[in-house]
Amino acid sequence: MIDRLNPRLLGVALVAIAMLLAPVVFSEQQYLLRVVTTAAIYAIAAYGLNIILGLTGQLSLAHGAFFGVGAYTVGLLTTDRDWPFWSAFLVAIAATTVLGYVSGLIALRTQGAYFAIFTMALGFLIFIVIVRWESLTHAHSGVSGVKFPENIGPIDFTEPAVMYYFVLIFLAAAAYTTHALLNSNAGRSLVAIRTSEDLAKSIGVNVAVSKQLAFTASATIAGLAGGLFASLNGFIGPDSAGIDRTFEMLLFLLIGGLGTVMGPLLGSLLVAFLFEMLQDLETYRFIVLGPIIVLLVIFAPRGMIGYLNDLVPARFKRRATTMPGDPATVPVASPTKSEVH
Amino acid sequence: MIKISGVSASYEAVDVLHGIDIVANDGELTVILGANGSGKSTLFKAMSGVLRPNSGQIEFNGEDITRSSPAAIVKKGLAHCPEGRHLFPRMSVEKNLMLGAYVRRGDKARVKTLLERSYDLFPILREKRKQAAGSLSGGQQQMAAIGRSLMSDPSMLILDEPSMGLAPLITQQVFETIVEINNEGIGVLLAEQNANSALQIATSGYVLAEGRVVLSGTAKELQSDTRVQRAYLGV
Amino acid sequence: MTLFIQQLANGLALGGIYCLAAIGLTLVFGVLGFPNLAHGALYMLGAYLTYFFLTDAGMPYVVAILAAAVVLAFLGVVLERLVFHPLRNSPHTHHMIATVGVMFFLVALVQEIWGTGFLRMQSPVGGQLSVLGAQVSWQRIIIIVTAVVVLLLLTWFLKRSPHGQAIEAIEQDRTGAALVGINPSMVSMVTFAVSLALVAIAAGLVAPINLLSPGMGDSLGLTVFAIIILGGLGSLPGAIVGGFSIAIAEVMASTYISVAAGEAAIFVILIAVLAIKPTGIFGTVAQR
Amino acid sequence: ACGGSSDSDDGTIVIGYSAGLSGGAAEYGVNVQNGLKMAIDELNEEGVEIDGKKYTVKLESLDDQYQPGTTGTNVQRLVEKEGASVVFVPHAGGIKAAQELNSGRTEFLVGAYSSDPAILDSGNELTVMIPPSFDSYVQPFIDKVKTKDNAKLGLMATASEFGQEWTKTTIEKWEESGGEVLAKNNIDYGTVSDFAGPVAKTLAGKPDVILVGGPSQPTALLIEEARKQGFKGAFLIIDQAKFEELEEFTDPKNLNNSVGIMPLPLFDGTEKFIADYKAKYSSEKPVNADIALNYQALPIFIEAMKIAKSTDDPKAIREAMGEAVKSVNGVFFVPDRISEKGHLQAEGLQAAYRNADGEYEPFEIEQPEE
Amino acid sequence: MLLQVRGLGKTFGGLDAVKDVDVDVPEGQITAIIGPNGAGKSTLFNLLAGFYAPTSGTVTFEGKDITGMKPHRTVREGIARTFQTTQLFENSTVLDNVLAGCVVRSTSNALDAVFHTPRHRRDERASRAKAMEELEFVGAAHLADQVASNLPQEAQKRVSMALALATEPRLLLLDEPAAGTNDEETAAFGDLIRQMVARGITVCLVEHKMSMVMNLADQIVVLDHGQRIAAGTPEQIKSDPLVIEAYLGANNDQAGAQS
Ligand SMILES: Nc1ncnc2c1ncn2[C@@H]1O[C@H](COP(=O)(O)OP(=O)(O)OP(=O)(O)O)[C@@H](O)[C@H]1O
Ligand SMILES: Nc1ncnc2c1ncn2[C@@H]1O[C@H](COP(=O)(O)OP(=O)(O)OP(=O)(O)O)[C@@H](O)[C@H]1O
Ligand SMILES: [Mg+2]
Ligand SMILES: [Mg+2]
Repeated sequence: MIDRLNPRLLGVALVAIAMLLAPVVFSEQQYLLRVVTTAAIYAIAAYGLNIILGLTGQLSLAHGAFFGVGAYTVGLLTTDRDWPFWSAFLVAIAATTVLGYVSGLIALRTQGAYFAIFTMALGFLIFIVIVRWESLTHAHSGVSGVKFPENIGPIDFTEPAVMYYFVLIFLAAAAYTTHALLNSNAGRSLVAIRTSEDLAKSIGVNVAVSKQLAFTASATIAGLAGGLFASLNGFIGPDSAGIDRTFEMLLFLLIGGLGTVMGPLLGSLLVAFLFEMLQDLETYRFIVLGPIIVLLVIFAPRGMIGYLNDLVPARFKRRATTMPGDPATVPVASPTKSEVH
Repeated sequence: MIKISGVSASYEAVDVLHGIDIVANDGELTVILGANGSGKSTLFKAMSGVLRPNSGQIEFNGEDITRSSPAAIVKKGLAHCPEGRHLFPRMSVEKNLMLGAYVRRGDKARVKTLLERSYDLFPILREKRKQAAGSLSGGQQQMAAIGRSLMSDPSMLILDEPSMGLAPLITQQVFETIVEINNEGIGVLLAEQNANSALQIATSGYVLAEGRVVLSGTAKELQSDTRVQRAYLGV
Repeated sequence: MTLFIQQLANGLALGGIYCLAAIGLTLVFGVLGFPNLAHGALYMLGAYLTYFFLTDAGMPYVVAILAAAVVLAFLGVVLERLVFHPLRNSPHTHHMIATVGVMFFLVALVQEIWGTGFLRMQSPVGGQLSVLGAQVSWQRIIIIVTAVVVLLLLTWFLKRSPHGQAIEAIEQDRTGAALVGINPSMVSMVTFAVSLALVAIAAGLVAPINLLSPGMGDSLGLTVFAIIILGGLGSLPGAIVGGFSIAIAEVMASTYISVAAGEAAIFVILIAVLAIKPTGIFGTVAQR
Repeated sequence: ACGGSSDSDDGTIVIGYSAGLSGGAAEYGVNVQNGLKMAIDELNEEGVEIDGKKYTVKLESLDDQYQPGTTGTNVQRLVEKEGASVVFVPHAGGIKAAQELNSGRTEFLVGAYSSDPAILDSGNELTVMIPPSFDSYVQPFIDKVKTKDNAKLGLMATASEFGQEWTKTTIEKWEESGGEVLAKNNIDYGTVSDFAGPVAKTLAGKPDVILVGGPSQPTALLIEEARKQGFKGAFLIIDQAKFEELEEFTDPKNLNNSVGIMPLPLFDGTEKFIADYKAKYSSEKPVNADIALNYQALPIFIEAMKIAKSTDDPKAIREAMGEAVKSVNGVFFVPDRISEKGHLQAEGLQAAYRNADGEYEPFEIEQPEE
Repeated sequence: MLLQVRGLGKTFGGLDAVKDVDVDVPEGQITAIIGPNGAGKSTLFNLLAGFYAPTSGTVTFEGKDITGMKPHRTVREGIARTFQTTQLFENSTVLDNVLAGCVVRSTSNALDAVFHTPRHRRDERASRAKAMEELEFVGAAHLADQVASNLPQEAQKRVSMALALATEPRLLLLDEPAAGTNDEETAAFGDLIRQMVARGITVCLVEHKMSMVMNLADQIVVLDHGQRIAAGTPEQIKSDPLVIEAYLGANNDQAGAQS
């Protein structure tokens, strides 16, 4: 019986149970719950990045800026405009969607490293707007007093555990959507683009439109995560839109496993955990963290998921292959093939 | 002379070659036959240092090159025109050819002669010398790859399916050239699906199957071997 | 008018700084296939090393810069061996993250050694020159001149030696490069060494008009990426044109429009150029 | 929620601290940290006794790299895990993030080290503002350097929030007094590669006075550049930059004809502190007001705990501050009262004008009424 | 006529890669396109499939003008292709490769997948069945779980055909399907192509192996320097002096060697 259990499913179930129980486990240490909630929000954003980078193979470095736009939209609307959270949240999602769509129109004309740096510039431009358009954004002063979601009936969102579960819903949705996408035609089209644009065209994939959709969707998800972040923290500053955000998310994604269903989540949790642990090292922590990152990239290049996958007994791998497009074992944008040592 | 003894090689977990023994002499034309996936290209990669064998030994002109880098091996005079061409797609044809002479770059006059030889061999390349190699037609790329491997002025040349994608006229020409090169004293090791033409010009040959040498002999012997006739000569 | 000339001179000096920093980056792009995000941190390290050799070891200015260049060149070889060589067959995203790891490490390391504070390196060449009413310090003139000389030397080196083509070849097809006799590892190492030596020289020259701090590389980072992309990746003339035009645009926009416009100028130009020519000014074919 | 009491039971008072301790702008964070540490070491040496029980004071520091989001997480960790009921934060963004937390989410006292009065305007009841408000400097500074009615003011303070707020207030008051203000030219001192361009631009407007200031060291460089380019007028230096540090980074002559906060050594009775500090940290660097103000603020909190007979009730501690502030010694600008909103105040604050001969001319700064 | 090409032209910076070419591809037949290297055969295919936009001329498919139509739409119209250098999704399994080819014919979208609608499930089942069917058809079903890049060339070629077939084409453009295969394998590919025609798929073929072309083609079009220099049945072409001179060579023993 036991040996018929698929370790993959078992793993997913364990993670799900652990996530559900977090507020109980951390009931005495609320700050850990906050760490996990924050990690979960970043994980949601990482799922967004996963769509454009993990699936479609386009390295977008504007992701942190989209996250910031979502955060600022919720922040400014609920404070300066005194909107309720819920409508501000919807507007944040809509706003990042539009922004993502419009920037995608230009950005996706470029390719490879050009696309990466282009989006980096775009992100920086958004950052400059936030820092310099003081009358709108309060620049460096940031936005204080961002609202929690208003109560729905007896559900009180100021309760950390409630907020956590609220975030968890989106996280689960993001993970599930990734899973569904990977097993769908839409996902296959994206993965096809990642591997070879020409070949993708030849099987009828509308490369331009698919990329545009993927980019827009990734921006939407980043905006959503940003909105949650603003509400959770109550205060946001320009740093929430900075390039550092993007690199953090990228780190989560790579460490978790690019293009996988569980990668963004596991990566975010692991790195959050690592950051927490290393806090005690104070200023030495980057001396440790830097090499850890390098080692992870060298020795677990396919992320934790790739690493765990290698542990899965071969008989389950067969099933894995019938999980189409599951690119747990697929690196992004295949490098020049080479056997040179 | 190249001498391969007991070479085994694999890709990650997949074992492809199992103890291959082959000798190719200077000035001779040795042909390697074998069905698809029998390991011809893998064997060539091991010779040129692109793939490191698990065991066995490769000797070139009496020197052990089993663990040498591809760069060192080319320098010693063993050139490899690989399957899949491996041109530099965004460089011009001429730059590709000139890079072929990377290990001979000191001798400008010789390089010039070599370049002219490649152009004479494939006049279309002279016409297209400014064009990016990646935008050539398939056959033109194959010509560029052969030309590039000749540019290193080798004493032994490994050609992996040189006729692939070439028009019949050009194929004939290429075979004639191979013979010509061979006559100049350069040893040639040739993998070719066009077994008929290959055996016609070859001195000796080996037949690979599933990573093992299953037959070997002079070209004449192989041509008259019934098994070879059935499998490769369509008789 | 004097203001314009003054700002033009300032723009040129800034352009020199940008160029010196950008060319090293462009070089390594060829072998990494991706911009080296630790470049800013290496620049910072170069400045600190120059400071160390100048102030603590008491070397003359030029010797100190060269010593820093040698140390960084060596570090380049070490980095290539330890970090990038093992990653040679990995996708470029991995390189990028690895460079972020290196960046974290270097910044933290410098902080542990030299502390968090600002350091000032005295300019060994004082004084200034009056050009048509504009004041330009000698240090800035040295920067411009060195930038031009280094660029010319490098262009000459890459044209004359096979090294430039070898870098290109490796970037386009590693196996093909090996088969024509290029040693990819050797070329990578040499490229890293040259690139890092260049960045050390840039830092050593700029340090006297700037301050040393562990974060001094950050500001340069984004701008320099914008420059090499603007010019076209891997293109040396591109880095030069990009460096000077962006510097002048930055200075002029902040002079005649606003400081925010100056900050944004770089990125607005970049976006505008790429929207029209997605491969940069001198870029020919799209990168993978 | 309240500060974990488990730690204080075995006699430890944890003081939390979250600031940028690594990366580019860490020096300031480290300075403040040293000031706090020094105070704590002295307290422990003397012995701390609260409600008949002995305590050791301990500083728990976390690095937030000046990112308010991280400050939030850090503060919560300090409060809930380490059991701190007082957390020092020396940057406005982080202070605001902390204030979000202690207005309902979790309870602790913010030791806010920022001279931006805005941090008190939010009405947060558990904030104590440590340094003098910069508001009090602006008018006296203007009075010092504005020599003619329609004098022109150039604006080159740093682009951080703090610099922007300073700029705003200065513009307001400058215009009120009939002066002219040139285009805003705030640049980010941390990221600008070369000050020559921005300086040339500002000088083109022919200013009589230039508002400058950010971290001292780049400020010194900027002042030097302006002098090189021929600026003869006065500098109005915001309180983030310190004369004693500026002197180290540029030829002090360049600083003549400037107004700014007074160098710490010029205040009466600071020699011992400065000497002690330099000895303790074997530091060659100038000892500035940031260090001193935090050094002397921390004991007030401990004193308040003694009075409140509690180490973990932030409200009670805050209430006792009014009493505590009276019985604590300090270095300079030793507070003797705390305002309604939570501002530590004192008489006798001075600023300084550095005259054409390079001498400092001190003058009085009034504390604001609330 | 399934496909009608009229006056088609494509220039690359001054070079006429294809010039004023007329081709008619009758339904249910095999049309071969031959010509020297660089004659413009692959370029012609790229024009038909929409990878290049023609500089002049028209392409009509099933009576519909498809000139300049983008590839994703020509595939939808029913034109599939393979590439001269075999292209596959290298790191994916063979089955996943072919499944990707089913995308264009399925009607369910991303939302269906997210909500796991019946349409999605139906589609998934159908795609899977279709993919396995095509793999069986090309004789690569036993390789379904293998990673594509690890396969020998010949197997990769088969998979690439299955991938193209999965898009349910009416017209299949094959660019050198037999390059790099030995005579036996070439013959097998010939059989496979015949079976495709038997299924009602029209095939258009570029190939340098004359044994295959002469055996297989119903009609042959010859290109040289971008222009059509001859067209006709294999018998006509074999003896066309223009073709012999430009392409086959006088010593044309290859052409009939293995018939
Ligand atoms: N990169 C690779 N990874 C894994 N397996 C490989 C790789 N390359 C080749 N193989 C396998 O190794 C075996 C031998 O391949 P090789 O290319 O050497 O054969 P070959 O005789 O040259 O065939 P062909 O006629 O197709 O060129 C084949 O089964 C192939 O699937
Ligand atoms: N993108 C391009 N830019 C410039 N020239 C090109 C481009 N693509 C093809 N060409 C040129 O157009 C001509 C036709 O090329 P094409 O690939 O169509 O030839 P082909 O008939 O398929 O030849 P082969 O049998 O060798 O594959 C060649 O001379 C080639 O160099
Ligand atoms: Mg082969
Ligand atoms: Mg072709």
